[in-house]
Amino acid sequence: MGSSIYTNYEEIAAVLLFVIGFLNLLIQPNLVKKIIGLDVMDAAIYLFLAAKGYIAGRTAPIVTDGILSADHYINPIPAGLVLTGIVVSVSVSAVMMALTICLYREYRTLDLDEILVMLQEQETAQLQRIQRDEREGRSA
Amino acid sequence: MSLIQNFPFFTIILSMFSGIISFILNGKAAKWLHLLMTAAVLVMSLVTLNWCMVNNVSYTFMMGHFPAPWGNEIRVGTLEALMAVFFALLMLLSVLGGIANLDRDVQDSKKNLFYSMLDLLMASLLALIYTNDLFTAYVFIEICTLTACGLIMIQKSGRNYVSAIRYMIMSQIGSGLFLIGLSMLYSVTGHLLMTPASEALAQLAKSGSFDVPLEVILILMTVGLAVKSGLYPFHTWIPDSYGYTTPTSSAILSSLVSKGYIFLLIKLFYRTLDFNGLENGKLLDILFVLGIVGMIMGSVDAIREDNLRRMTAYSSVAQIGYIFMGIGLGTTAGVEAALFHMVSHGAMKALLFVCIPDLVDVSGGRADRAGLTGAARRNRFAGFAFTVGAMSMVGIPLLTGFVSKYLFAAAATGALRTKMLTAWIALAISTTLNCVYFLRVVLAIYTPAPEKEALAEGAAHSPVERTAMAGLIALNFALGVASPPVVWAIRSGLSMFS
Amino acid sequence: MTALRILLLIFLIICAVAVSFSKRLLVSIIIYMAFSLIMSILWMILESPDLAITEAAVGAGVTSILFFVMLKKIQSIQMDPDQEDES
Amino acid sequence: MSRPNPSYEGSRRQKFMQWLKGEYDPSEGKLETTEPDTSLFTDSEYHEIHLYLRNEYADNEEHFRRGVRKHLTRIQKLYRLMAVITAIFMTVLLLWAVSYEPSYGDPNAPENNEVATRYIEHGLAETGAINIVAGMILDYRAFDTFGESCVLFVALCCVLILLRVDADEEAGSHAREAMFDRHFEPKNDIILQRMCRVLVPAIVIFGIYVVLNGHLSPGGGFSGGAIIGTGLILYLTAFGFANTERFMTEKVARLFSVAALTFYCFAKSYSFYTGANHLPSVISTGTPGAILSAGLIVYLNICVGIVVACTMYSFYVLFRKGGY
Repeated sequence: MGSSIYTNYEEIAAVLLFVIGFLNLLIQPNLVKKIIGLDVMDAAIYLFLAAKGYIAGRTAPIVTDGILSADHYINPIPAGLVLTGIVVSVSVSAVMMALTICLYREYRTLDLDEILVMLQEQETAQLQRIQRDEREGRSA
Repeated sequence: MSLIQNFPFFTIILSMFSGIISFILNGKAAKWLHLLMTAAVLVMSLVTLNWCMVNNVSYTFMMGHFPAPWGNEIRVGTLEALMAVFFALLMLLSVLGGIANLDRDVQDSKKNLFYSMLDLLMASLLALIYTNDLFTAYVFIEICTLTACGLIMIQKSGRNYVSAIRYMIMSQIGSGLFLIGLSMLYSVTGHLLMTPASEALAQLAKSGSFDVPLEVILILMTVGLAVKSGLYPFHTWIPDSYGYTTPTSSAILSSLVSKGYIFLLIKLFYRTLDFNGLENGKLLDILFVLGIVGMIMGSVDAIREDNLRRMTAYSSVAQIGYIFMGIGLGTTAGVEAALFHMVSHGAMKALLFVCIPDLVDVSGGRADRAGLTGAARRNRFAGFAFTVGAMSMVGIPLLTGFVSKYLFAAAATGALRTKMLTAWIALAISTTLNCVYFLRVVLAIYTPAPEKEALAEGAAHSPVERTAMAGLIALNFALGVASPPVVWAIRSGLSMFS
Repeated sequence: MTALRILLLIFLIICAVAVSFSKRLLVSIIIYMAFSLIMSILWMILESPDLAITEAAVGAGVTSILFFVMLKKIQSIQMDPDQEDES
Repeated sequence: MSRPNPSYEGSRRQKFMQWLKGEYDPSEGKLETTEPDTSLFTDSEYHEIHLYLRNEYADNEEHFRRGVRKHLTRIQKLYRLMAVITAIFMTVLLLWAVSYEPSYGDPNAPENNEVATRYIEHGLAETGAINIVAGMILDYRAFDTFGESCVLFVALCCVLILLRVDADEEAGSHAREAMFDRHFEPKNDIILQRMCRVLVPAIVIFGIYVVLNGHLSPGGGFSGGAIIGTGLILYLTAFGFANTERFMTEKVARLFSVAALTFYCFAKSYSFYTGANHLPSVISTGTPGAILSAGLIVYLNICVGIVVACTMYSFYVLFRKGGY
C-alpha cells in the first residue's frame, strides 16, 4: 500500500461508492434500485475526478480581478469532464426508467429475476406446445 | 491541407446532422436520407482510403483551433479509412437486406426515430474509428450503447425490453470501468489525447513512478471494453439481444457495434498503452485464454441451441473469442488477423442474420431446426445465401472465413510455443464444432419436406433485399478470393497506426 | 474543513448503503435525492461551483422528479382495473 | 416415433445428449415415473400411454413453474456469489491503485501540466470566457460537448420509441393513458397554484440567467436548461395539460430541439473546418465580461439550454402520459 491512502479520503470514498453502486446494479433484483445503483456508480466516478482536480488553497477556475496565473486556480479539466459525464448519466437513467415502465406494463413486476422466470416459462411452454403438436400430428 | 483530408470529418458531421434532421422528417424521407448518407459516407471513405494508400501517410485533423494537447483531434490513416469503408458498406447492406422486415416490424410513426438512431450509430462508429482523444471516445461509446439499445427495443415486445435492459446493465458496467480507468489515466498523466498521454506514460515507465496505478488502469480499460464487446464470461446478454429483434438490428449489432469497441481497444493498445510493452505483462495472456475459452464455449452453446437466430448469436460469441485470441497472441501478425477477422466476421454475420428471417418466413414462423426442414427448397435464394454464410463460417476455401482462419493459424506460428499449440488446437476444435452446428442446419434446410410446400406461397420476395443479399454474398467471395490487397492495406495501416 | 469533508463522505456512503436496504422505493428515491445534495455540497468544497449547480439542478432536481413520476406511473398501472381483468 | 431402447433411458449417453440439446426436464428429480410394463401392451397402446403421460406432466403448471424457478435460482445464486467476489476483488484493486495515486490537493500532481496551465493563462484571451470551464468545454474540447448533446438527443429518441402513444398503437391505448394520467392531475389545488404563480417565473428567469451567464459565472447551458425544464414541469403539475399546451406542444419542443442542434452542428462545423484548415475565422471573442462576448460560447450555451429544457420537459410528459 502506498502512502496516499492516508490523505485521499475522497478517492477512497469514491471507490467504496463505486463498488456499492456496482453491487446494487448487479444483484439488486429491483429495477428502480438498479437504476439508483447505476447513478451512484457514476457519481462515484465523478467524485473521484473532481477530487483529482482540486488543489489545496486555490479557488474555482473563474477569472476574478483579472488574475491570470495558473497558481491561483484549480485544474479546470476534471470539472469539464464531469459536466459532460453528468449529462450522459442522466440520459442513460432516463432511458432505463422508460424501459422499466414498459417492463412493468408488460409483466406487472419490478423484479428482474421474476421477469426472467416468466420469460423462461413462456419460452419452455411454447417449445413444448410445438413439440406436442408435432407428435400428435405425426401419430395421427 | 487538401479537401480530401477533410472527408473523415465531413462523414462524422454529415451522419450526425442527418440523425438530427431525421427527427422532424417522416419515415420514408428519413429512410432515403439514411441510405443517401451511408452511400455518401461510403464514397468519401473510399476516397480517403485511396488518398491514404497513395500517399502512404497518416495525419491528424484538429477539431477546432487548438493543436494536440489542448484541443480535440481525429487521426486518419489507411487502417481507419479501411474500417470506415467496411462499416459503411456493411451498414448499407444490412439496412437494405432487412428493409422489408423493417417496414413490417417497426411502427410507421417511429420509423423516422429508427433511422435517426441508425444515423447517429454510424456517426458514433465513425467517431470511434477516427478519434484520437480518450474522452471523446467515452462520449461516443455512450452514444453507441444508447443507439444499440434503441435498435434492440425498436420491435416492441416484452422479450426485447428484457434483453434491452440486460444489455444496458452490462454495457453500463463496461462504461463505468472504462471511465474510472480513464480518470485514473488522466490523474497520472494529465493528458486526454492518446499521443501525448502515451509520451507521458513512457516517461512514467522510465522513472518507475505510478507503476501500480498504470497496471490497474490497463486492467480496468481492457475489461471495460471487453465487457461491452461481449468477450466470453461477459457474453450473457448477447443471445437475447441478437436473437429476437428485427434482422437489420441483429446484423448491425453483431457485425458493427461490438467491432467498434474492439477497434477502440486495439487503438488504445497501440497508441496509448504501448502494445510492445504489453507483451511482458500478463494481460494479453488473460485475453488469449478468455478468447480461447470463448471460441470453444460459444460453439458448444451454439450446438445446444435449437433456435436458429440464437444459435447464430452464440456463434458471434465464438467469433469475438477468435478476435481476442488474435490480439492475445501478442504479435503484430495476430492483430492483423484479428482486424481481418473483424471485417470478415462482419460480412458473414450480416449475411446470416439477413437471410435467416426469409427462411423462417417460409417455415410458418418456426426457427427451430425441425421446423426449418426443407426451407431452402421453398426459398432457394435465401437457402443459398445461408449456405454461403455457413460455409464461410466453417472456413471453406474461396470464402472469407477460410482466409481469416488461415491468417490466425499463420499468426500463431510467430507466437510463443505454448500459445502456438493452444491456438492451433483451439482453432481445430472450434472449426469442428462450427461444422457440426452449421452443417446440421444446412442439411436440415435442404432435406425435402413435401408436406410443407404450401408454406412457401404466402412469403414475399423483395428485390431490394435480394440485391443486398447478393451484395453480401459477393463480399464474402471477394474477401475470400481477393484477400491480399485487404491484408496488405491492414498491414500498411497498422505500421503507421501507433 | 477536513472533519467536514470526512463527515460528508461518511454521509454519502451511509446514503448509498441505505438506498439498497430500504424497503420502500419512495424512501430509496428520497435518500438518493439527499445523496445528490450532499454530493453537490462536496463539489462546492472541492471548488467546482459549475458541478455543484449542475448536480443540484439535475441529480436532486430532474432525476428525482423523473423517478417520482415513474413510481407514480407504475402505481397507476397497478391500480388500473381493465388490465387486472385481462390478466 | 419408434420406441426408445429401454437401456438408453437414463443412461449417461442420454443425459449427455439431453444436456447437449439444452433440453430441460421440469419434472426432473421430482417424480418417480415407472415405465409401463411393455409386455402388457401393444406397440400403439404403449405409444398412447406414453404420449398421455408426457402431456400430463407438461401441462402440470405448478410443477413446471417450480422446476424452472429452481433451475434459475441455482444460476442466480452462482451469479450473486460471482458478483460479490468480483466486487471484493475490485475494491482491493482500486484501493491499491488509489494508495499510489498523487495525494489530495497536491499542486505538483502530474495532471497540473501545460494543458491546464494554458487553459487558465490563455483561456480568457483565446476563448473570451471568464468561466474557464465553459471556455474549455465549448471551445477547446467542443467535439466532446457536441457528442454530449447528441447523447441527450439519442436518449430522447429512445424514450419516444418506448413511450410515445401514436395513432397506430393498439386501440384504446390513448384512452387508457389519459385515464392513468388522472391520478396525476391536481384537483385545482389553490395553494399550489398561488405558489406557482410566484415561483415559476422566478425559476424560469433564474434558469435563463444561468444560461446567458454561462461564460461569466458558474453554470451554463446544461444546468440552466435543467432549471428551466424543472420550472416548466412545476407549472404543468400545478395547472395541468390544458394550460401548458397553449405554448408547449410536442411540435414546439421538437422544432426547438432540432433547430438548436442544427445551429450547434453548423456553428461547430464551421469552427472545426476553419480551425483544421488554418483559415481565418470571422468569430471574434469580444470584450471579456460582456454578455455578448466569448465568440460562439454564449450562443452554444443558449442552444444547449433549449435542448436540455425541451428534453427534460419531454421526458416528464412522456413518462406521465405518453405524449403531449
